[in-house]
This record gives sequence, C-alpha cells and structure tokens, in this order.
Amino acid sequence: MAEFEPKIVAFVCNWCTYAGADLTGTSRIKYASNVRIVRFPCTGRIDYMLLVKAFDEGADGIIVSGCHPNDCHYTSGNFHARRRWIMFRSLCDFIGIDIRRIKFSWVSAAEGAKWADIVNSTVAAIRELGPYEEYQKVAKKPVKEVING
Amino acid sequence: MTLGFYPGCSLKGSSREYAESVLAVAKAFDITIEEIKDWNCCGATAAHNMNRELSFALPARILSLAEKQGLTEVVVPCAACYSRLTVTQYELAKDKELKDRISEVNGMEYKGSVTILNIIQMLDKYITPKLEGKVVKPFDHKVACYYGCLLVRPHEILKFDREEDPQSMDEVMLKAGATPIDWAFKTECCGAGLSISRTPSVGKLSGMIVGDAKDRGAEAIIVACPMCHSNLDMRRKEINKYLGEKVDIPVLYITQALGLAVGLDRKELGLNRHFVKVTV
Amino acid sequence: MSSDNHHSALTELGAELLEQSDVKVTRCYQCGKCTAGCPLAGEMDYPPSLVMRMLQTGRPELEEKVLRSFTIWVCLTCEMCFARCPMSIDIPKMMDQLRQKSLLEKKTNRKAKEIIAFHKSFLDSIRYTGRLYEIGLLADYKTRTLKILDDMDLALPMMKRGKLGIFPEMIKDRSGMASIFRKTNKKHKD
Amino acid sequence: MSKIGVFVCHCGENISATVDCARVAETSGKLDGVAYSVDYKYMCSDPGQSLIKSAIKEKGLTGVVVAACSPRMHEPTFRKACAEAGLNPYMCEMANLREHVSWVHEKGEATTEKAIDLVRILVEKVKYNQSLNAIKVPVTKTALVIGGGIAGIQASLDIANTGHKVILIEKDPSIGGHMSQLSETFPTLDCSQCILTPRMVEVAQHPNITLYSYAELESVEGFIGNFKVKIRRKSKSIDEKLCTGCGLCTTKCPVKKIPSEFNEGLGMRTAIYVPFPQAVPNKPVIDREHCTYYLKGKCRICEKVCPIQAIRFDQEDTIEEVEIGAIVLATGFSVKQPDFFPEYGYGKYPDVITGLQFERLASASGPTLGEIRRPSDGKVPQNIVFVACAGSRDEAKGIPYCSKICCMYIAKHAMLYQHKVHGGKSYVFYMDIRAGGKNYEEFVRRAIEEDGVNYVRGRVSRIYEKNGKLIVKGVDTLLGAMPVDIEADMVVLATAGVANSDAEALAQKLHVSYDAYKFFAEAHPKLKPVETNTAGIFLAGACQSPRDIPESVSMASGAAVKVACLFSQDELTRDPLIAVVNRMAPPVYSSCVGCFLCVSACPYQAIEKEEIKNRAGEVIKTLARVNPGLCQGCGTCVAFCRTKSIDLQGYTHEQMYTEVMALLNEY
Ligand SMILES: Cc1cc2nc3c(=O)[nH]c(=O)nc-3n(C[C@H](O)[C@H](O)[C@H](O)COP(=O)(O)OP(=O)(O)OC[C@H]3O[C@@H](n4cnc5c(N)ncnc54)[C@H](O)[C@@H]3O)c2cc1C
Ligand SMILES: Cc1cc2nc3c(=O)[nH]c(=O)nc-3n(C[C@H](O)[C@H](O)[C@H](O)COP(=O)(O)OP(=O)(O)OC[C@H]3O[C@@H](n4cnc5c(N)ncnc54)[C@H](O)[C@@H]3O)c2cc1C
Ligand code: SF4
Ligand code: SF4
Ligand code: SF4
Ligand code: SF4
Ligand code: SF4
Ligand code: SF4
Ligand code: SF4
Ligand code: SF4
Repeated sequence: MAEFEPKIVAFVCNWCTYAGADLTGTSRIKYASNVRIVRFPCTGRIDYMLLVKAFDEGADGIIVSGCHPNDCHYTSGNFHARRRWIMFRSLCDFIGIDIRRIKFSWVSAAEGAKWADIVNSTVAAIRELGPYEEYQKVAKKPVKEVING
Repeated sequence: MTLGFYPGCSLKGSSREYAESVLAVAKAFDITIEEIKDWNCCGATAAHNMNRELSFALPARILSLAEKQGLTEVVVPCAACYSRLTVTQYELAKDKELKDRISEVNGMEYKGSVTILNIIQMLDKYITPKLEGKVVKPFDHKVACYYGCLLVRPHEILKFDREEDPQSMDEVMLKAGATPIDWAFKTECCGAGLSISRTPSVGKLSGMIVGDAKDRGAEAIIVACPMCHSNLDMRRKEINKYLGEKVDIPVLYITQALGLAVGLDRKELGLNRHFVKVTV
Repeated sequence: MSSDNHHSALTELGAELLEQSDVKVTRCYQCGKCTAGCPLAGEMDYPPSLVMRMLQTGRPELEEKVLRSFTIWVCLTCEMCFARCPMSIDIPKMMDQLRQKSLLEKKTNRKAKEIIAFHKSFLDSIRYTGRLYEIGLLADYKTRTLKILDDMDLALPMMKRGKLGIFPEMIKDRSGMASIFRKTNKKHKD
Repeated sequence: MSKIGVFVCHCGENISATVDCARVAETSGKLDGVAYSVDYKYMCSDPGQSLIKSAIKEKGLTGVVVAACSPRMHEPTFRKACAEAGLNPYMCEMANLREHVSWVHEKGEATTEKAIDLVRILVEKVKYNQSLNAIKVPVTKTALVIGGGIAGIQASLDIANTGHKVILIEKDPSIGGHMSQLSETFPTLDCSQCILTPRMVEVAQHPNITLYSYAELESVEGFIGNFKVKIRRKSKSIDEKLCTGCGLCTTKCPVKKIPSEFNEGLGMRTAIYVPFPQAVPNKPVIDREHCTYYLKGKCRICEKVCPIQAIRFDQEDTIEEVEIGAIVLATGFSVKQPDFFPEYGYGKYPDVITGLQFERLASASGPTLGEIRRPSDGKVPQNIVFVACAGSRDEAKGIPYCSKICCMYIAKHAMLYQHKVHGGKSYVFYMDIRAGGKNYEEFVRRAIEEDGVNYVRGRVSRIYEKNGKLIVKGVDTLLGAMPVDIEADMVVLATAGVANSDAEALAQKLHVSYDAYKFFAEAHPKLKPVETNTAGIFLAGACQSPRDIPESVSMASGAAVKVACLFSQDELTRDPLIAVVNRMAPPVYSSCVGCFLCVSACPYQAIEKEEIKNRAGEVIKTLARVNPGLCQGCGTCVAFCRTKSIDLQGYTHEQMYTEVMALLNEY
C-alpha cells in the first residue's frame, strides 16, 4: 500500500504567513505538496468553526499561521485569534478533536524557510498520527447548518 | 475596652520602662491590657538569620496563643517583634503549605485572625482621638522622631506610613504639644541586632542619627523600638566617641513622652531607668 | 508571560534563590543603588550589588565566595536596599537564605564567628526558657567568644536601673518550645 | 448560473516546468460553472491580458480565475484588466501556482493535482463573489494640529506650505512647548530661543495657518477626510483683536507672586500675564484662578491701565466647530517632579531641582539671566551633582523604559555648568550613557575629556541635607561597588519623561490607541511610526514617546507628508473589502442582537452603535454599524460575532466555507 498522504489545510494571514510562503517559493525551497493554503486577511478573521468544518469534510491536519505577536498588520488581530484559540482548545476537548492535529504557528514574511519546515514537520507529524478517520466517523457534522443557516 | 498585649522579651528586661509607659498610658485612657498567656520570644533577628522555619514557628505560636485566648487585636510595642509577627502573618497567609507545616511544628492551630497593631497604630486608633483636653503638660520641646527600620520596612508587607520621611509619629507628637523637627535620619538603621557583636559599627550608625538630631536642634529623640532605644541611649559612650563630643539629648519612648504630656508620673513611666538623663 | 519559568539562565543556587526568596539574580542591572544606601556596605567584603553580580555570573567559585563571605552575616536586614531597589530585588530575604545555606554547608566566614555566636546564644536562651534571658545570653555569648570584659561597664548600671533580671523568666510550656526547636532543627545542627 | 473563465499561466517555464498547465486548464474546464478555460505563456503580458478581456466580452463571463503567480504580485493587474472589459474587478481571483506550487515542489502528478485543487477552490469561491464598488469618500483639505511645541509647529508649517489650511490649537497662552524653555541644545549648543522663535513667528503670520492658543479639543466625530471637530477656546479675558500687546496691564497687576510655569516655578508672574517675552501670540491672558477680581470681586487695575480698553472680564469660553480632513497629534510630554522621589527628599530641598529647572537657570532669559545660582540662597554651586535615570528605568516606580533624552541633556547641563562656573566640580551618576545619534557620543566625550565632568557609574540611593550641603549617597560600581558620598551644593535630577496627565482622555476622545504608559501608539513600530490605528490621525513628537528635537522635527515632517498625501486627492478610494452588518426588512432590521462583542474586538474602533427608531422617534433596536471610513478589513469582528451578523466582503462566511468544502470534497 502506498504511503498515507495526509490532507492538510493551512489557514494563513495575507500579510505575514502568505507572504512568507511566497518567499519560500521565490527562494525555491522545496517542501511536501500535501498542504493547501486558504488565504485570510488576518488570523483574527479565522473563525474556528471553519477548522471543525475542515475536519468534518475530511482534513487530517490543519495549520493556522499568522504574524508574530506585535507584528500584526492590524496590530491586534492575531492577539484576538490567540485568545479565541485558547477557548477553542477546550471546545476541541469537548467535541473530541485531537488537538495534535492542529499546528498553530507564527511565520513572518521573511521566514520562507520556516514555512517549509512547518509544512514538512506537520506533514510528518500527521502521517505519524494516521488518517483522521475516528473523527470523521463520529462527527455529527454539527456545523453543516452553520453555513447553510 | 480590652486590648491584647505582646510585650516581648525586651520589654520584660532591658526595656521594661517601655512596657511601664505603655501600661501607664493605656490605664490613663481606660484601656484594659490583657497580656498573651505563656507567650514566647519572637525569635528576633537571630531566628530569621539562622533558621527560616523557626523564624515563622516562634511568632506563629504567639499568634496562636492569642487566638486561643480570644484576642482579636494585639498591640506589639516592640518594633522588632511587630515586624516578625507581621511578616509571619503575611507569609503564612500567602503560603498554605507553610502555614500547615508551621501549625504542625507548633502543635497548635494557627488561623491568622488576629489584628496586629504597632504602638503608633495603637495610639492613632485609641489614644490620640481622645487626647484633646487631656494634655495637661504639653511636651513643649523640639523632638526628632526616629522610626528606624522595622516599623516602616518592608513597605510591601507592613504598609505603614510612607517609607522615606514617615509622618505618623510626628503627628502624634504634634498632638502631645511637641514640635517635631524635619531631619534626615528618621529611617536610617541604628545597627540594631549588631549591638553586642559589633559595637563599633553600632556606634557609627547610631552616632550619625544622634548627630543629625543634635545638629538640627532636637531636645529629645522619640523612639518606638527597644532596640533603637538601647542603641541610642545605652551606647552613648560609643556614639560620643564617634561624634567626638558629648551629646546628652535624651531618648524617650513615644509612650513616655505622651505620658508626660497627659501628666503621668515620671517614675511610673520608667524615666529613671535611662542612661542618658531625661531632663526634658 | 514574564513569569514564564525559563530558568535556564540560572544556576542551581540561582534557581534556589528564585524558588525560596523570589530573587531572580538576572533581574539585577547592577545600578548599585543597594550598595549606595547600605549602612554596612563599608564593612562588607562584597557590597550587596557586588554579591548580586557574583551570583549573576553563575561561576561556581564566585558563588562559593558569597557563601563564605562576611557580607551575609554583617547584613542587618535593615531592608534599605530592598526599599530602594529599582528592580524590587529582595536582597534581605536572599541574605537570610544565603546565611542558612552557609551555615548548613559549614561555610561560615571566620570573621562572622561572633555574630553567629551571638545568634546561637540568643536562640539557646529561647530554646530552654522560651524567652530571652538577657544575663544568660550575655554570659553564654561571652563564654563562646571569650569577650568577657566587653560591655561589662554596661551590665552593672543596667542592673541598677532594673534593666537586667537576675532570674530567667520561663514559659510554662517548655517542652513544647523544645519540640519546636527540635522539629525546625532537623537540618540545622549546632 | 455562473460563467467562469479560468486562465492558466505558464510564466514562461516557471510554472509549466513542473505543472502540467494544459491539464490544469482542461480539468478546470470541466468544473461546474466554468464556461471557458485556457492556458497561455505569459498571462500578465499585453496579449495575455487581451486574452482575458476578449473572453470576458465574447463569452459573457461572470467570474475570472487567473491561475498564475501570487496575488500579492498581480492581483491588481488582473482586476484592472477585468474592469476594463466591463467585469466588476472583485469578480476576479488568483490561484497561486507559482510561489505555492511550481517553485516549491518537484515535477509530478501530486504537483499538478495540487494546482488543480487550488484552481477549483477559487472557482467555487468566485461563484460567491459579489460585485463591489471601491469606496469613495470626499476629503476636507484642512488639517488640525493639536499641540504647539516644536513638533506641532513644524507639522503646521510643512502642511501649510503645501498649500493646505491648518488649524493649530495650543492649550497654553503661547506656542513653543518645552523647546521654548530650553537654554542651549545638544549636540551643537545653539540657543534654543534663537532657532525656535523665527518658526513661532512664521506660524503666526502664515496665511494658511489659523492659530488658536489657549484652546483645547472638545470633541471629534467622523472619520478620515471627514472629521467634525469642536474646539474650546478658553476665555483669555481680553479682546484679542483690540489688544496691541503693549504689556502695560501685566506690569501693573498687583498679584505678582504666582510661580511661573514657564520658569518651572523658579520665577514669578502676574495674574494677567504673557508667559515669556517672545510668546506667540504676544498677548496676555488673565489667569482666573489667581486674579483678585475673579476671586474677590475687586481690583480691575488692568482694565484701568489698558490704553485701549481691551480687557473683557465677562468673556466666556467659546466653542468653535470646524470640518477637518486629518489630525496631527503633537501634544508632547511632561517630566516628573522632585516629589516623585521620596529618597531624594520628596521635593522639600529647594536645591534639588529637575533638568527642566536647570534649563531655566542656564537660560539667558531665565530668572538668573543665565547664571547658575541655586534656588535656596542664590549662591553659585561649587559642587553639583547630576542624577541620571531619575525615575526612568525604574520598575519599582512604574517607569521601566528609558527616557532617551536625558543622557544627552545631562552632558549638556554639565558642560554648560563647567563653562559658566570656573573651578566648579560636576558629577554625573549614571547607569549607562545612551548617546546614539549623529555627533552625540562625541558630545558626551567632550563633556568628559575637555570639560572635566566626573562621570560615576552608579545610582544614587539617597540625598539629604546636612549643614547646608546636600549629601548625595552614591556608589561607583566600577570600583568594586565602592560607596561614594558627595557633599553637593545643588543636585539636578534628570527626571523621567512621561505622558501628559490628560493624554489618556485625549486618546479616548480621538479613538487612538496608547501604550501602558499613556504615550500614543503608532500603527506599526517600524513601518508606520507616524500613523495611528485610526485612519487620518497622525503623530508627531514626544507624545509618542520621549524624543529629542531632531527626531520630533523629522517625525513632524513625516506626519505632514502623510497629511499632504491624503490632501492630494479629492476623494479617497479604498478597497471595499470591509465588514458590513447585515440589514433585513423591518421589524427585524438585522440578525444583529446588539451584543457589541464586535465593538470590543475591532482594533480600529470602526464599529458604532446605530439606533433604529420608529416614526415616533422611539428607539426600537440598537444595532452594530461598521463605519466604512474606519474599517480596515481585518475581519476580527467577524470571528467574534456569535449570530453571524457581521461579515467581511471578499472573505465572507459563504466564500470561506465554500473554499474549505471545495478543497476537501475532491482532495
Ligand atoms: C530638560 C530637558 C532638556 C532638553 N534638551 C534638549 C536639547 O538640548 N536638544 C534636544 O534636541 N532636545 C532636548 N530636549 C527634548 C525636547 O524638549 C523635546 O524633544 C521637544 O520639546 C519635543 O517637542 P514636542 O513638540 O513633541 O513636545 P512639547 O515641547 O512638549 O510640546 C507640546 C505642546 O503641546 C501642548 N499641549 C499639550 N497637551 C495639549 C492639549 N491637550 N491640547 C493642546 N495643546 C496641548 C503643550 O502645551 C506644548 O506646547 C530636552 C528636554 C528636557 C526635558
Ligand atoms: C546588522 C544589522 C542589523 C540591523 N537590525 C535592525 C533591526 O533589527 N531593526 C531595525 O529597525 N533596524 C535594523 N538595522 C538598521 C537598518 O538596516 C537600517 O535602518 C535601514 O536599512 C536603513 O534603510 P536605508 O534605506 O536608509 O538604507 P539602506 O538599507 O542602506 O538602503 C540604501 C539603498 O541605496 C542603494 N544605494 C546606495 N548608493 C547608491 C547610489 N549611489 N545610487 C543608487 N543607489 C544607491 C543601496 O544599494 C541600497 O539599496 C540593522 C542594521 C544592521 C547593519
Ligand atoms: S498581520 Fe498580518 S497578516 Fe498577519 S495575522 Fe495580522 S494580518 Fe495577519
Ligand atoms: S539596587 Fe537592585 S538592581 Fe540595583 S544593583 Fe542593587 S539589587 Fe541590583
Ligand atoms: S538589608 Fe543588608 S544589604 Fe540591605 S541595606 Fe540593609 S544591611 Fe545592607
Ligand atoms: S494693556 Fe491692554 S493693550 Fe496692552 S497688553 Fe494689556 S490688554 Fe493688551
Ligand atoms: S483684575 Fe486681576 S489681572 Fe487685572 S490687575 Fe487685578 S488681579 Fe491683575
Ligand atoms: S536617556 Fe540616559 S539618563 Fe535618560 S533614562 Fe535613558 S539611560 Fe537614563
Ligand atoms: S457581534 Fe454580531 S450580534 Fe453582536 S453587535 Fe456585533 S454584529 Fe451585532
Ligand atoms: S473588519 Fe476589522 S476593522 Fe473592520 S470593523 Fe471588523 S474588526 Fe473593525
């Protein structure tokens, strides 16, 4: 059987991490092709129910990445994101999401190599954990309504 | 009106005139003083220099006894004892584990419910408000109020008065008819615990204090701590040696000065026990 | 976030000081204000700010020197340094801890003999009577230090003024007192 | 039904070397809603763009996905192309096949798969894109400058010289700020008044500048380009138009013992006064708190002596309402007073003074006409001590930061002292010497080497008086921590520079952020140092943190350029990628429940409360409303709203969920 190729979604902010990932490209640094980036203006915009949604839909792992503290383009969006992340963690415990499957990091526009590292290490970690079938099995798709409603 | 009383060792020995004057003043203002039964020494500097746990256990025992005796407020005239008791109360309130351990060492429950008053707080609360009309012989002298270290520091714990240039003793003395002078050594250390083991150091530190009081025209130095008193009064030989002159400004406990102002007997206030003759 | 437990910069002694007296040696920025105000800086082998610096270096031989210093014994715990330190470093509390460590590890400075003797005499007096017995203390201290004649000019006048009791005041619960000493003295032998 | 066009770029070989572009185009062409797909060598070239434009026209495309490089590179290019072809530019999205795919992965199946995925995501997103119109707001081309120190003066002059109107408000009777109090200035030792006064006069005479002295900001409404500002003009009790500034009134006023603010309490002034001879405007005000007439109803001497009857005792404060396009905050700083230092005597020793008081002593126009004489008895101090970092870098006193200017002015003070008092001895107790700046280190070295100032490294613990001397208990940490006691005649404390006491209130009025020490916060510590988080409000000078004159002036010019940029347009055009709160038909009006969590989340105070009223004018509901002038489009509010009532255009819930689902359903 071929090696398990995890499906990983990356939620990143436009100003730091997206730009950092661009730099990885301009620097021609190679990394695993398993990650798909979804661009947000700021990590502050990231609604954590979207993460739940992504797991619902079959993601094996998620990366959330934005600017370093104090570097936020909008000054405090990433602080708000971090604060909500703490709440989200306990929610994860409650609904049974394995938080090892979520990688939270800071990658600045200058950290092209770091982005490659983050992707590679996350791919390796998720590969280790295996497909996230348990969740997909038990998930009651509670957020389907969120978008529809 | 009943107030708990922790005299501490000095007030039973070398500073008994302090105890005498506290009791005399209390009596004059109809305050019943109830001594903590079977109290022990607070451990003073020696305990906290040598053994941290012991330095909490000894004061905690005293406070436990006070609790058992049903006392809610205890006046502790000796500034050193006051400091040890207050620091212990603070540390034990902060650290439950330590509190349990100390209760166990002492074989006595410690709750931490007693309010500890230093002599100034006691005067402020119960005496000075009633002073008006009672001052029959205003203590009409220029006085240097000397606070020393232990009454004002550490500020975080004691939260008493301001750290540099405190005012509360000055205010009491003002009400007793004195003129407190502005001087620079209110809170400098007198050498306290080194009195016996390093006498020359004490001569210098206390000498600077007495010297400044003299330079600024003080007629008496007012203190609230037996250690300060011993150093400034009994060590006058070393002080004079340091200053290179004979200085005979007397050193009075605040309760003695207050006692004189309200017309108490000099002997009752223990003024005869001083080394430097009290001429004021 | 500042309270994050990143003690990696601290030595064992440094970590111990942080743990037990809330003194983080790396916080001292060597302004010297403690020394400038210390009434006894002139008599110390290492003034307080220098002690802080020695501990900061993390060099074992300097830590050793601190434990063997005279400074830690001559410090009066007058709290002046702490009151004025811009970084709120509780030097007096740290001194207490250093003294005990020095005692425990038998590293006490020779010049501090008398100071320590005095403390011991003092505590012994309490151990046996529960209260300080001043004549007893003096006698004991003088036999320990052989400074028989010092202060003798004070004793007689003191007695005359009723300032020295001839007999010790004893508390009733002397066994309780002895037990407190025993229990707190496990580490401390003298 | 959408008709989407997909345009796959080869980027020469940059993309096509590892991605099978033809297959990407072919596969995308089969996606639901895709009406046209094509691959081409250089999409951003003219022929490439024409390809897109003609496809839009010919196929009647409703959306476009360009699969090429990073949108950070060419999104504007392709959006413009779409607009030229008549398609709303916000119907165009870019898939990043170069930076995120071809340049970072090896050639192969997985790489092309990823490219296809990225295109698919955006195809699905575009289906939910909406036509948006760039926001246009008109710009009122008048600037308000608050604070008339050197920073405010410089900003006003620079803006006025670009041809725009400026209103400068200063709370004191004269402009000039701290610089007017200084004697000489480091690092050149040129006279402060000499270089400042001409600028002050220029402000007064500039046709584009309206100066309101003795005035303060009352309130602000609106947003960038469109502020409505109320200014309180405090009553001066004189008719400014009539008054000639002859000064007769000030010489005759019998109340002469008021400590002069300008002289830092070292000199006295009258109740009707001009703060200093070169004041601008040079007309007096009556200080009602000290004037006998206002206090006791008697006197009016000034009124009697005024040759042209310009005194107006019954004058009241007036409120001026003005429309403003941009605001420059230049309110400066304050210094701590000696009573902040208990260990140095609680301010009770007259000869322990602040650096600012020393400036007045050293100033030729000061109370001692420039001779260094101590306040207590007017004697020339033979021994003088300067204490650096007095209150600064002192966590225990709540000021952990470095005040930045004092190292330099101490060197200046010690130098001036040595120049003026021959044979005098000066000591500086310092912790570090911070002299980063052009010619700064050289200046300090000169003080030490040429003027013989004694620098001692250590902090002073205590100062007390003994026999007419000030005993300074210091230490020399470079001599193994050796205590150093100095008997000084005078001590100068370089007291910490702090925010003004009203800074917080002012910041709240203007909705600008401030730091823990109440200094106004810049929008970005490196790249937006003169902007605030509130669009249209800029910072200049020491109100942002203590700084010296060269820096204050550069910052003021920077702020002025920002204002000029703004005023170079008649209308502001902004990306419409901003938040909106949904609106529904009555009686619901909106799903917003008025919890205002979004208000607390927004870094830009862009969300307001809006009252929905019925015909009778009663409030039936209070809703959130985003001010499009202020919103920067971060989307933080969106993630906070529990009822999903607020959404971010261009990154809506629908769009983001669709992207995620589209991605995973096929991936
Ligand atoms: C002792 C000392 C010596 C110095 N020496 C030098 C030197 O030699 N060289 C050098 O380069 N720098 C020196 N400086 C620094 C210099 O003073 C500052 O860089 C400069 O004053 C900053 O200018 P500013 O306009 O930002 O602030 P300020 O000078 O403080 O001016 C602010 C103005 O705003 C007004 N204002 C405040 N609040 C309001 C309000 N709410 N509404 C309306 N108006 C308001 C104030 O009245 C004031 O006029 C020295 C500073 C000190 C303290
Ligand atoms: C090791 C180091 C670390 C630093 N770290 C920080 C930091 O952490 N934070 C920080 O704020 N600052 C830092 N700086 C400072 C920062 O680099 C400078 O403030 C900044 O680069 C200055 O920008 P500049 O545009 O003035 O000059 P430069 O960055 O030097 O740019 C000048 C440009 O002009 C070009 N040029 C030169 N001569 C000519 C000519 N004759 N014709 C045409 N073009 C010419 C040069 O090629 C160059 O591109 C650091 C500097 C160094 C050296
Ligand atoms: S700055 Fe950066 S880019 Fe980044 S989290 Fe905030 S907006 Fe995002
Ligand atoms: S005062 Fe505090 S910071 Fe300064 S040297 Fe002493 S311990 Fe260090
Ligand atoms: S506590 Fe000790 S070190 Fe500190 S000032 Fe007092 S004597 Fe000096
Ligand atoms: S006397 Fe009259 S004209 Fe002259 S300055 Fe005074 S108010 Fe103005
Ligand atoms: S009325 Fe007031 S301002 Fe005028 S002269 Fe009299 S005191 Fe001075
Ligand atoms: S500029 Fe110099 S004197 Fe001023 S706070 Fe900074 S280091 Fe201290
Ligand atoms: S968070 Fe949502 S519901 Fe609450 S006020 Fe804002 S828009 Fe309305
Ligand atoms: S998108 Fe950001 S700036 Fe706009 S209203 Fe929401 S939180 Fe404020």
